[in-house]
Amino acid sequence: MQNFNTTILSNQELSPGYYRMRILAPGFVAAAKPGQFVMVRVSGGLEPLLRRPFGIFRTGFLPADCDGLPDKEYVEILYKVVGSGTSILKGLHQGDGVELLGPLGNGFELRPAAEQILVGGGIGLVPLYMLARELVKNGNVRLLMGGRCRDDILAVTEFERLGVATYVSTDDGSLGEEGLVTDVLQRKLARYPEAAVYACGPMPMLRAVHELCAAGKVPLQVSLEAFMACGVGACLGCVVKGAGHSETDPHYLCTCKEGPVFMADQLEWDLLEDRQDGCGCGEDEA
Amino acid sequence: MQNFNTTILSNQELSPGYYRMRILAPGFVAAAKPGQFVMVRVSGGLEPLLRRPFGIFRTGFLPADCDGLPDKEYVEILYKVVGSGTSILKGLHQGDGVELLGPLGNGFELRPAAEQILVGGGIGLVPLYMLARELVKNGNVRLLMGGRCRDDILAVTEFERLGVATYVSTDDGSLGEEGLVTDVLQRKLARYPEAAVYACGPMPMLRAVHELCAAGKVPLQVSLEAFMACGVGACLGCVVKGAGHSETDPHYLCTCKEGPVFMADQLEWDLLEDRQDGCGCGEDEA
Amino acid sequence: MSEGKMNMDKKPNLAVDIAGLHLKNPVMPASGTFGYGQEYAPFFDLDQLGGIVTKGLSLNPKAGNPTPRIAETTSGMLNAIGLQNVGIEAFIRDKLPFLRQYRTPVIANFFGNSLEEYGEVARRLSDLSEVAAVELNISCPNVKKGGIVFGTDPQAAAEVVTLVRRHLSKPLIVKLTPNVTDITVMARAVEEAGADAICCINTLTGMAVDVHRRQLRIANGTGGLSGPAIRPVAVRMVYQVVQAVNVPVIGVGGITCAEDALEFLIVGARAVQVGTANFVDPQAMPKIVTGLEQYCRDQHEDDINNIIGSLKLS
Amino acid sequence: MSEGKMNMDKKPNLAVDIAGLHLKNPVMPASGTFGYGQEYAPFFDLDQLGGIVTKGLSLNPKAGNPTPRIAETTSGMLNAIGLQNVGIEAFIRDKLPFLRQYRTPVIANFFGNSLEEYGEVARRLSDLSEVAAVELNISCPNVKKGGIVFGTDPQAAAEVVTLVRRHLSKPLIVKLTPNVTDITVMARAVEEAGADAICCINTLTGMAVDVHRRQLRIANGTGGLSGPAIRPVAVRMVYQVVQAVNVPVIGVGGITCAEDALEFLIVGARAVQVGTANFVDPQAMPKIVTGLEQYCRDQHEDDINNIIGSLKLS
Ligand SMILES: Cc1cc2nc3c(=O)[nH]c(=O)nc-3n(C[C@H](O)[C@H](O)[C@H](O)COP(=O)(O)OP(=O)(O)OC[C@H]3O[C@@H](n4cnc5c(N)ncnc54)[C@H](O)[C@@H]3O)c2cc1C
Ligand SMILES: Cc1cc2nc3c(=O)[nH]c(=O)nc-3n(C[C@H](O)[C@H](O)[C@H](O)COP(=O)(O)OP(=O)(O)OC[C@H]3O[C@@H](n4cnc5c(N)ncnc54)[C@H](O)[C@@H]3O)c2cc1C
Ligand SMILES: Cc1cc2nc3c(=O)[nH]c(=O)nc-3n(C[C@H](O)[C@H](O)[C@H](O)COP(=O)(O)O)c2cc1C
Ligand SMILES: Cc1cc2nc3c(=O)[nH]c(=O)nc-3n(C[C@H](O)[C@H](O)[C@H](O)COP(=O)(O)O)c2cc1C
Ligand code: FES
Ligand code: FES
Repeated sequence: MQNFNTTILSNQELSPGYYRMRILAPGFVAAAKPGQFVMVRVSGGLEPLLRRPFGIFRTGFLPADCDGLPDKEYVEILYKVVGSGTSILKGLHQGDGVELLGPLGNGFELRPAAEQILVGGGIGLVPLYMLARELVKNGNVRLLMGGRCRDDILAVTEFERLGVATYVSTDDGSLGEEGLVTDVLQRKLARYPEAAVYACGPMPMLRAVHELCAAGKVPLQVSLEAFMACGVGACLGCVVKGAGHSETDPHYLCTCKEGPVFMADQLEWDLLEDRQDGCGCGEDEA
Repeated sequence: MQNFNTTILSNQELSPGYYRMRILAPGFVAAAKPGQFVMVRVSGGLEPLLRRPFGIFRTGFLPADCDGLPDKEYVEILYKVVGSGTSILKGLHQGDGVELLGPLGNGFELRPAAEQILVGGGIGLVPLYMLARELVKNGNVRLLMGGRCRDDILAVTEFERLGVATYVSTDDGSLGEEGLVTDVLQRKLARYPEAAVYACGPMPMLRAVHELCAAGKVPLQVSLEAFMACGVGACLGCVVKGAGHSETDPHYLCTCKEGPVFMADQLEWDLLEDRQDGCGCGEDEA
Repeated sequence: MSEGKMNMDKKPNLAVDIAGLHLKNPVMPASGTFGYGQEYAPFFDLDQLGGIVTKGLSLNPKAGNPTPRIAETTSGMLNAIGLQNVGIEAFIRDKLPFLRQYRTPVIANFFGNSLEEYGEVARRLSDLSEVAAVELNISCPNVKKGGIVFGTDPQAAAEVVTLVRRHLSKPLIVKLTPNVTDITVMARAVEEAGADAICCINTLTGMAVDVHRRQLRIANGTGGLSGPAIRPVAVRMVYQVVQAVNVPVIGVGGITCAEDALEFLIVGARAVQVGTANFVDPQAMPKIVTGLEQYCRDQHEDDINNIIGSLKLS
Repeated sequence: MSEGKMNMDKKPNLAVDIAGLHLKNPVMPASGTFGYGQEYAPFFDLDQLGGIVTKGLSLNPKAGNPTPRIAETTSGMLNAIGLQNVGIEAFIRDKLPFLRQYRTPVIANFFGNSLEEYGEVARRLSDLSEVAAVELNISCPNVKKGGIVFGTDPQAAAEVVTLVRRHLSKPLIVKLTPNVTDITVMARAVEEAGADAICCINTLTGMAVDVHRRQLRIANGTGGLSGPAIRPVAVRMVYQVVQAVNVPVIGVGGITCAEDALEFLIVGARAVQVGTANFVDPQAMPKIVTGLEQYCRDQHEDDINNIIGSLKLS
């Protein structure tokens, strides 16, 4: 965990409204675990004030500029432009400075399982790539990737290159199968009842995934989002309702520190709010 | 007077810390008078909040992109990087959007005189160029240009190209004569007692110019600065003390609307403050 | 969908009524940030506004405070103009004739340096057919005598409102200061004393230091903080006042765009005023009017009055 | 140049004394924005700080408010954490041992849900050798029972301070809310009741609306506004309190950099606290310490104490 005052290596539009930014981050490759995130300061000024949280899509090395120097480590984020912060972010260029805090939070627990099923909804795909990179070492990995339309389907080829089997679905059928990603999951779970599932996406999707997994007694890990101020467990602004939470006996978990990845049974699903706890994509549905 | 939602045509460093920005502004050439200014919004966001006032250095035409279209009108500002707003400004590029309000304020009154003497201190040179362009049509124009060091001496060649005789002085002698611009003025006034003087620069300089002109009974117009919020006479934030002002019988003039150019005898010189009323360059002396 | 939901072909209704005033839309300038109207006339047709609120008037011309009078702060500004104004005579002679050409109601903001003066200005304004309503500023933090006491003490506020009410045959809007422990106490006091509407908030008292010179950045010492920085405080107080009184409330404080204005309308303000944002963008107000219309369409509402006070409590 | 003016080779002195506490510099975190210290330890050596102020403690653990608890506003943020904390037992067991490794004084911020609880927490904190001083929060706007009354009523505030004072054998800092008409009344009341120092300001009460959903953006309804947006209000109140009392004053509110901190020191604060800025830049505080040192050099002062209260009145 470190605060980097660093440089943007590239910033490109992936599909309409989605960008991929590569940022120089020495030491990040060894430090970052699948499912962790970073807090990015999108402007050197005070407006917008707070850093924005983004999942780590992947880390990697670039060849050094000269022989003899170590390779350059980078971290990559994928982001969807939704508001003021991400609008500023998309306007930044190679060589611009940026402040980056991370890697933050816990990551996915790599569960041994014959079949590993990753479920990504839109930008919720982000934390699954590094996870897939690890999981392919020890078994079959499938990615079920859903979105509203084809623009929301990102980086699938990169998963395929890892040897992941991918299944794309869109609400409008503009890419892959027409329908919900959870319909695909239902079929896969029927076929691979011994699977372990890892999911990230809008809350309605996560809720459906949880119900399917709970019904099938399949272990599920989910990565949540929450409004965050500090990202390090200091402000207590980002909590979600933990299992057993009730109004009279509240039980909160800190998304940035105890999450963003939770075992499904750590959470009080009936009380999770679509408004905050899902991934940003759910926002638009209101 | 118009609010332009327009485009930057170029933005270049002139000398260390000084920039020249050319901004597309249809209709500006006919509208702008020597001595007027513009309010520039340096960021589309809310921080910094207020627009920044800048003198109009010059207006002009660029050839249109295609035959048959009218030429493109532009306005040019020269600015010194002193704080948050001007730091953002210097980072803008050709093609970036910018909001521009103007032309604002009154301008110089073109006094018929055999000898026209313009006195500029540092960035205070700005409003004098369009003035010189007018005055050369009817007489001898001399520019006395002073600065702390050679970096503060701007655009003198452009005045020479108009046919203006120029006299450069710097405090450290790094360019032109070593000494104060007011020493030069004193000599010139001794030689041309019938001159009219026009000055813009830091308050200590303006005060000295005023004293010389008053002693020689030479008509003087000065261009002042003040902290401004609206630039159009609505907020009453930018006032300066007018002639006859006293604490018991206050008399304020609005710099943006009744100025920024004043006849020297409109002002209560003893009560003008170095802190606010001079041009920005004086600031550093504190 | 309720009956109020809209037919997409129709222009949504933006008109609101405040204390007998009919405004074609709920957007007006905040006093002191729009001069006497003329200053902004080059930038848009003033008839696009719901109302025109003029700079605070006193009986006699007032020269205002020493300089510097303004300072920029983070997403805000401090001002201590000291209520400089031309006085009621010059207002009638030099400013009103210009405003007469518009069909938009003129709301004259005013204050007094004494109780008597408050009454006298009210009486003079009452006679003017061009003035549709008056806005009584009991809350100016920059005038050292008078104002400050009326604005933070419910009894004093009630007294001045009662007096003004007696001299006035027009709708009376009373403008409150946020620099109080409980704004609902003030709101109820002025409502009982006869206010037809309440406008809040005026500026928060603030201070800024030039650390290089170790001097205050405003000659007056303190100044009034305005601009987007204060919006959350303003929204909270407007919400509280709406709950506390029955008269309509006009929301002011940090509005820069339609979304900002909607925060106030949704918590129950019947209209809004835009202050500092006029300096940032002289066309801020017509843009807000357009934005409100678009919002109504997006929300499938054919009347802004359905938006007002429509906050869902979860 | 006075005798205090500096020899350029010497490091300027940044140490200040507050109510018997010796701080190596005047910079500390604001309670609730720095957890219990450990959260920020990866980013810099906590011994670079003048003091470490911990999250507000109550007798028993407190779960805090429903979500959403925070919302960003223009150059500020709203929070309604609801004083979630681990309670005094877990603080002693799990948090203090970590802090023991530093030489920096620990200041424990606390509150009670009743008068008795205030006394009880004070008594418990009094026993802890690792706690150098306590900071009494009578001003939390987010706890609906208790707090709000103590914070805005001088009698109630005096009562709780008197009680706490009786149970305490350590320096007592009392933290004030800005949501009052006259903060000097509160300051004098707590000074008389035995406060050794005053800390101000806590957050301004605010509200924000999600206009698309027409819901409040904070589940609690209102939240506390913090960050650079509120700095002018904080500087003004610190200035007023410094004039009104004899005990040292700690300035808080919107500090993001050394210049911001200097505004408070120049108007007379003996130390400063940095809150929201820690979220914006986890290294904000060590940068401020360095910046203060540089400022002393630039101003040719060899002691920060010469800067404190050095405002020139023109
Ligand atoms: C752990 C975590 C990982 C995330 N990973 C990604 C990712 O990989 N790619 C991606 O595109 N987005 C991701 N998000 C969501 C992303 O943080 C928001 O979309 C972004 O902050 C919106 O900023 P904005 O200024 O553009 O939007 P605005 O709506 O203007 O933001 C306003 C405020 O709301 C907050 N906010 C808005 N939406 C969200 C949200 N869904 N979650 C948290 N805070 C929000 C912002 O931080 C800000 O404080 C992640 C969020 C979290 C918590
Ligand atoms: C009529 C007029 C004409 C001007 N012409 C020029 C010009 O041609 N070239 C040029 O470089 N500068 C000019 N200035 C000064 C210029 O406006 C300031 O240097 C600039 O606003 C500083 O902004 P900043 O954000 O970089 O500095 P900051 O110090 O960060 O600004 C803080 C605040 O102070 C105000 N401010 C700071 N200095 C001044 C100043 N001297 N005058 C007015 N407001 C100030 C800013 O507008 C802002 O509100 C002119 C000022 C006026 C009033
Ligand atoms: C420069 C300036 C002058 C003001 N003058 C007055 C005034 O004369 N009378 C008044 O009632 N309010 C006055 N105000 C307060 C505004 O009307 C408004 O209440 C306040 O600025 C908050 O709104 P804003 O954040 O949109 O600016 C003034 C504000 C500013 C910035
Ligand atoms: C997330 C958060 C939690 C806070 N918790 C406390 C608290 O527990 N006790 C307290 O006295 N103040 C608390 N505060 C108030 C701060 O200590 C500080 O007074 C306020 O935020 C203003 O300073 P700032 O603008 O630098 O943040 C909290 C503030 C924030 C933002
Ligand atoms: S974001 Fe601050 S505790 Fe999680
Ligand atoms: S800047 Fe507003 S009146 Fe001059």
